[in-house]
Amino acid sequence: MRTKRLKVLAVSVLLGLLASACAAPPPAAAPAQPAAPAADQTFTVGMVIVGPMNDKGWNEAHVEGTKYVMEKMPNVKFEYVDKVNPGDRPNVKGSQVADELIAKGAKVVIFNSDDFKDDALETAKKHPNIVVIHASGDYAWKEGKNYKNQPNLGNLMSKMEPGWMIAGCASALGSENGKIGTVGPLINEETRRYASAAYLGARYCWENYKKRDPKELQFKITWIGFWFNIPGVTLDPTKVADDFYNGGFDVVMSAIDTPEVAVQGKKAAEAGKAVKYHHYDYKGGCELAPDICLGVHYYNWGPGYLDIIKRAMEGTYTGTWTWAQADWKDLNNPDTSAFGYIKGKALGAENEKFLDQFIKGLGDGSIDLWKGPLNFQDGSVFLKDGEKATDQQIWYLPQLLEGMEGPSK
Amino acid sequence: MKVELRHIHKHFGAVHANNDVSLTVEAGTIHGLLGENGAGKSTLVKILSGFITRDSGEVVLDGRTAHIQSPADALRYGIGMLHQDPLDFPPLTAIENFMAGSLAMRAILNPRAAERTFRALCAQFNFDIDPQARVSDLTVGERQQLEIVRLLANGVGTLILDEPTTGISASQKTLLFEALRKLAGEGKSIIFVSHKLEDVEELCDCVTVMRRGQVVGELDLRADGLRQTEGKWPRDQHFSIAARIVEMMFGKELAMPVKPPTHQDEVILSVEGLVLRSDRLEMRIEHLAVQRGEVIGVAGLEGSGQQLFLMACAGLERPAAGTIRLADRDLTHKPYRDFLQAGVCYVPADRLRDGLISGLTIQEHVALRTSNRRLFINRAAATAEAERAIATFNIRGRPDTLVERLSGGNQQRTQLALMPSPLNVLLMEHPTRGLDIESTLWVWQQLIARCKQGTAIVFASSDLDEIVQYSDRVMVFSGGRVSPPIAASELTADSLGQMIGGRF
Amino acid sequence: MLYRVGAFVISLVLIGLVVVLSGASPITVIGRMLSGAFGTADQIGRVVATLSPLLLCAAGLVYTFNAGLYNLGVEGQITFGAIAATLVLRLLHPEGASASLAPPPLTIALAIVAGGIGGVLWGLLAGALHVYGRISEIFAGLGLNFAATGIAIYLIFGPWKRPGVASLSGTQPFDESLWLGTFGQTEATPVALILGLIALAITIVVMRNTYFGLRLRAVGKNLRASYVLGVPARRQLLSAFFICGLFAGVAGALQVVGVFHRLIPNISSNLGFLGLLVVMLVNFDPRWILPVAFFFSALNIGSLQLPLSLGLESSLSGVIQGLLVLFALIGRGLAQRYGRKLEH
Amino acid sequence: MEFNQLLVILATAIAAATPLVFACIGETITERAGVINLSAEGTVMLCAMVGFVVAKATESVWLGFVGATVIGALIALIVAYGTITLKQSQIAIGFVLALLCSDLSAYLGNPYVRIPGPTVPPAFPIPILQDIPLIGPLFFREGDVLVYAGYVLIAATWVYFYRTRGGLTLRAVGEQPAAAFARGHNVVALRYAYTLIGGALMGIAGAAFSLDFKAGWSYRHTAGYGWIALAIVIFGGWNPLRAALGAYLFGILQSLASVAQSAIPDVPTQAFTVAPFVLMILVLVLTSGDWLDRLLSYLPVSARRSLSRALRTAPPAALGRPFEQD
Repeated sequence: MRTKRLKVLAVSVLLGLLASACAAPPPAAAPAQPAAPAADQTFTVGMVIVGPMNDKGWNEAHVEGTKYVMEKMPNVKFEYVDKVNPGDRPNVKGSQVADELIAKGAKVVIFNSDDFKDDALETAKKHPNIVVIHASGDYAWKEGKNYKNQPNLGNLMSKMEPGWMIAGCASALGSENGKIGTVGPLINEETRRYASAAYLGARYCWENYKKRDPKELQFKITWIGFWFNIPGVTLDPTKVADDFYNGGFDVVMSAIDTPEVAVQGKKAAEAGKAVKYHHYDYKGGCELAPDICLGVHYYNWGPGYLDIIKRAMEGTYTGTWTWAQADWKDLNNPDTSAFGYIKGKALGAENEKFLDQFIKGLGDGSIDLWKGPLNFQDGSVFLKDGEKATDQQIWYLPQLLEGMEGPSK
Repeated sequence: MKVELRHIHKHFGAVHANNDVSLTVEAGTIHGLLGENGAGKSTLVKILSGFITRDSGEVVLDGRTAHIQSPADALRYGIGMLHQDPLDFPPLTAIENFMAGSLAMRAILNPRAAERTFRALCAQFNFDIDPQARVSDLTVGERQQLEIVRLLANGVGTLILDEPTTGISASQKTLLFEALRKLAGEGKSIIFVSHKLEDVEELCDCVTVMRRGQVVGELDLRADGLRQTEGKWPRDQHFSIAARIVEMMFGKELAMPVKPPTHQDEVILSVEGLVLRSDRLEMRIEHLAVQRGEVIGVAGLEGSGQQLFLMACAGLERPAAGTIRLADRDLTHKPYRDFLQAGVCYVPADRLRDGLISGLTIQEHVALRTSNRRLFINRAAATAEAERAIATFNIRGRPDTLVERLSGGNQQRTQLALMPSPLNVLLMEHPTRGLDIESTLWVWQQLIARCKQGTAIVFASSDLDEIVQYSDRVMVFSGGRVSPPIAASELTADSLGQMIGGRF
Repeated sequence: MLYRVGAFVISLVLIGLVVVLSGASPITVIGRMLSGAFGTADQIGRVVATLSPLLLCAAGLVYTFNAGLYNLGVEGQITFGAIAATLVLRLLHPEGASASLAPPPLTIALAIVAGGIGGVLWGLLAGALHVYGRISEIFAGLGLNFAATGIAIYLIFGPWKRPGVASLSGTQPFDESLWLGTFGQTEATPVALILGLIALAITIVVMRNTYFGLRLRAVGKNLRASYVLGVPARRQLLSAFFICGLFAGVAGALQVVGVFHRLIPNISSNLGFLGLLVVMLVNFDPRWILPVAFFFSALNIGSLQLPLSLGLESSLSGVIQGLLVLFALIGRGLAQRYGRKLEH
Repeated sequence: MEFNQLLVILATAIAAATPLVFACIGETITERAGVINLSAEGTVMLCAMVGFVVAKATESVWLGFVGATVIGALIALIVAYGTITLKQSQIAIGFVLALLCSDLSAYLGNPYVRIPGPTVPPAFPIPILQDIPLIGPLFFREGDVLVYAGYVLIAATWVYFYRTRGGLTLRAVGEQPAAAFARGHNVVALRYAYTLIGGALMGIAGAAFSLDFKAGWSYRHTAGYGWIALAIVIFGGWNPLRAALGAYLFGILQSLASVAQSAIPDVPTQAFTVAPFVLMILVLVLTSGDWLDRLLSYLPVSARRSLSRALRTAPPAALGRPFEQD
């Protein structure tokens, strides 16, 4: 009997709570007014972030980009929800988070991962008056394979392939034994073209600057299965990095969102191993272990976001596919370049010269590595002799290239 | 060591398990402690060995008051107890068991030294135990030997043995007795709790008999004289020792049979060449044929195999050999379900463990028993049914009373109420344990009514009066031996006592 | 009573303490979470969308708990149900095909049925290991959870991967014709809610009014005595696993057709574990599941507001749920230990 | 791949299994006393967080370990109080704590995600021992203080279990508490003590992750390892040596998964992640039934004894059951 009374009590408390919640003033439903606010009004942008926002990698680079925007446009405010992935937030979908952000007043919603392509589309359809930006992805690319005619959905992606070539080049220059390992995320078109670009850069510099036989170059990639570690689901990048360092790979490149490669490299170096790493995504990547860092190619999302948000505020944005280019005159210019490159201490003065040469060549077009003859990993022909790859061929790269180790699919 | 227990009292709820019990065991003697189940002897030795704390009274060792609150205390005073089910660690090896809890051991084990001690002690008593054998692979006798050796290595001055001769072989028994005599010879005091008259006669110097929580007599077997505590027993030299003990244990006279004849000619339950085995017992029942309406009483001290036998007849225990037939159906090795369908019902002694389900109400029990192929419980019908049962069986409770809230007697009434009808064979343990006289009479009224309807009843009881009063025939179990059924009218207190003590 | 209320109060105090420790005000947090759960139709819809599978799981767990079993394998049963449902959807609507081989409603129905069957298989596997292999259902269940997730990941990575993409983000979403209909624009699907409520209603009726439920409780409370009283104990235990697997599997199928519209590695979304907490909190009594499950769902949805502007972690909802259940258990223990002494 | 590199990879895999070793040994000790601490998943994770935070705040790695140890023991204290004193289900309490502590770590550890913090000093080889062929490079070259402490722990636990009076008592308490009580042991106090010790070791395991082998703290940093530890304890048959072996094997399996990806792309790498659990069930199936005994009974006594000792991994008989003193 006693327990019964307790339960009655508990439930009435509960119901009371619920009732008071329902009695609360009905919150404003997503106001779907066209976006043309006065300059003094805050303009809210929502950002759906796939991983932790302070990951010293991909996600933090996006957050840096938003800071840039806020600096330039003080009336813009960002709302973030991070760790939006089924491992970290079970039963939460990107589109749900977008709904929340829109309910909070966001006029622009940015999805920061390729994995959100379905969510971005769903959100764009559900909220036709909201500008939805999918960072990476190709749904707004008219010439692409997956064009969806959704005017309020746009794509923004830095054209990082040359960045990867520089990274590959620096790694090859930094490697003594020609064994370069890459800790890769998951296998898709983006990661395939990135890894391949890195390989092309590495091979070029190995052959042309180091004057070594490309056959001596071992370029291996191990995919962990996601952009970052989800315990029990992905391979543990800590382990994968360790295995590279211990397996005789003297340079390990990170292609994932999080800094395990740097952390483990630091440990290995402290234990007396002659190893170096190449970071990715985040500007400050070399600070994790400066002495063994070859360099970092990082995203500079700020200018791209600024442009889109400006246009969204004016109400003139319509979904476009933007493959933002680097500013080859000033690669690290925060206002103009879509990505940047910072050389690491471990590169060495002589190699720096080579790398500068390489960057210059990429910038003026004298070095074009997407040029035949190139074969796919299975030996089939990708580009015939002298043939240049189109944007589509690069974007939708179906396989890794010949000479690379690691699964393509 | 001289052990004196003075004016020990112990209550368990309403039960006065030890009522002003005093007992003196001289150093260098083997002292038998006898009594029926529930007489309070287990409680007494558990108090001495620290398992149970007494309500009042005093333990005096070699003239000094001892403060025993836990087994650890008792061990420190040099009191060791050998439990009926050896309290050891089956997955460990013999030598590990020997070392476990040993006071002599240092923080770092020295198995070699321990093994030397162990072997020396074993040799002393002609025990043959492989130190590396797992205890789970040893026989009950060997486990006992192991315990004795272990306790001795701990330097006990007083050794308590609870029913040590059940489940061990004759040769092991000889070894045990020799060892005990030897220990007594060394000045240790030994308390020997047993049922078996012949063992007591053979071994003990002195016997104390308990009944209903009190000491009812003491007997110095060496002097062959009878010291009386109650003074109502005549000094008659014709009484054998065993007869005197039986008398003290069970009372002088048995009640008269009161059961009307109800048996019919048809044999309902028959058993041929039944062999039953448990960890401790192996027994064989050559032939038994129970007729419809007949009541078979199963006498014997608890743990002599009665439960095993009843459960085998109920289909809850697989016989090692032999057949069980119900009317003309062979039910040997058939699943329990078939026994139920054939109209067999088993009413266990431990009501809340085996018979009723704590947490369910009377009404739910009734529903559980009457459930058939229907899906839904008809609440009203179930309540009505439960109310009828409550009225019929005079249960003090409501349909929604949880069974664990009922008193023992009312739990028993509930068990009876749950018996299906019609019923061919009813197998019961202690039908009236814990019931007052009125209830006992009432219960048997119900049971006899069942007999008249053709139900055969086989029941085990530790109450000899009940056995004689209500049985047509009586079987006696003693340490794995089973007597053939004897007509209740032919039994005398003495013959029954002797049989229970293992003489037949 | 005293102890239970006391324990409840302590858990509330501790929750407050945890919130304060992270530098926030409990009142703000409560307000934010409430408005996050019931602020908009979308949010209420989401609460309902979480509630539906949670009801199914909790209802299923009532059977196993009442049979005296800790079915920690419920997560795996959800996952395997989801896998089975995905299999049927893929068979009936092959990738690249323009239309299903069966009408969409039938396809969805078949997928849900398949989910139930999948859950039953996984549940019975745990049950068989327990009943016949004498393996603790706890460890069998936990192991099978990981095994089911492993299978799901293998399929997502291998045979069922999106064209050209080997990612844990899941399989290719199904055609929209195969999505369960929703209440308006929200994510709550009537079918899921109805199934959840039906499962719960059935469970309440079964536990209260049927012989099956009575026998189940008997087995759970005293296996031996119920066997002696003629209850087929093994069959009863296996039935409990069967039903729990069935409900959990259906929940898994609903996650596929109603929520994610594809198979993802964490398709069970910890709903099984949440269900375990719910049923433990209500002390295995199905009548209280609805309010508690509703409260838990609201917490989970409302907690999404915490990172927004408060900068707190959403896992506060889990902390609240965990503390409530922990102290409910401790309160129960205190009442059993000291409450009786007071009575005497 | 060269043999030496393989050795180094294996050695690092072995070293990286150190936190699991601590967790498995801790859980083994607790379970040997008859208590299942099902909270392992949450304990390890919360302690990883606390260890990191304390180390960061005090700039002392070792204080971090102390903090983690204390928290691990505190969680174990809740388990002990709830299950030993209040006699609630070990499963219920442990399970709730597993979920609760995981969430608590995520909630309270949020400000500390991915910031650099102090770490255990780097690896160093052990003189002399490192030159033993095979054993040296595998065990004594790639380890740091914790790795070697792990070896000491394994050895010490084994010695304690099988060579000391305390260890014998511990095993006794888990097998037959009533008998241990009869022999004068305070079963309740012992169970409390061993539950706390086990919890403390799991706390160290957590800190070993966040201050060494997965340095730093991130959301659900050690997710999965607690459950894996529970599985390995069963796989190891409640024997510290075998449990440690299981932990090392798991580490090697994980490395295999990454090394094997390009070599054998047909085997899904997830197979390696799930392996410990499937193995655990298999071990249980093999050792729980009667059939092993029946099979062994055909063998001669001497062979039977050693074989049964090698194969039989029955759990402590009183595992999971409260001790009722009458």
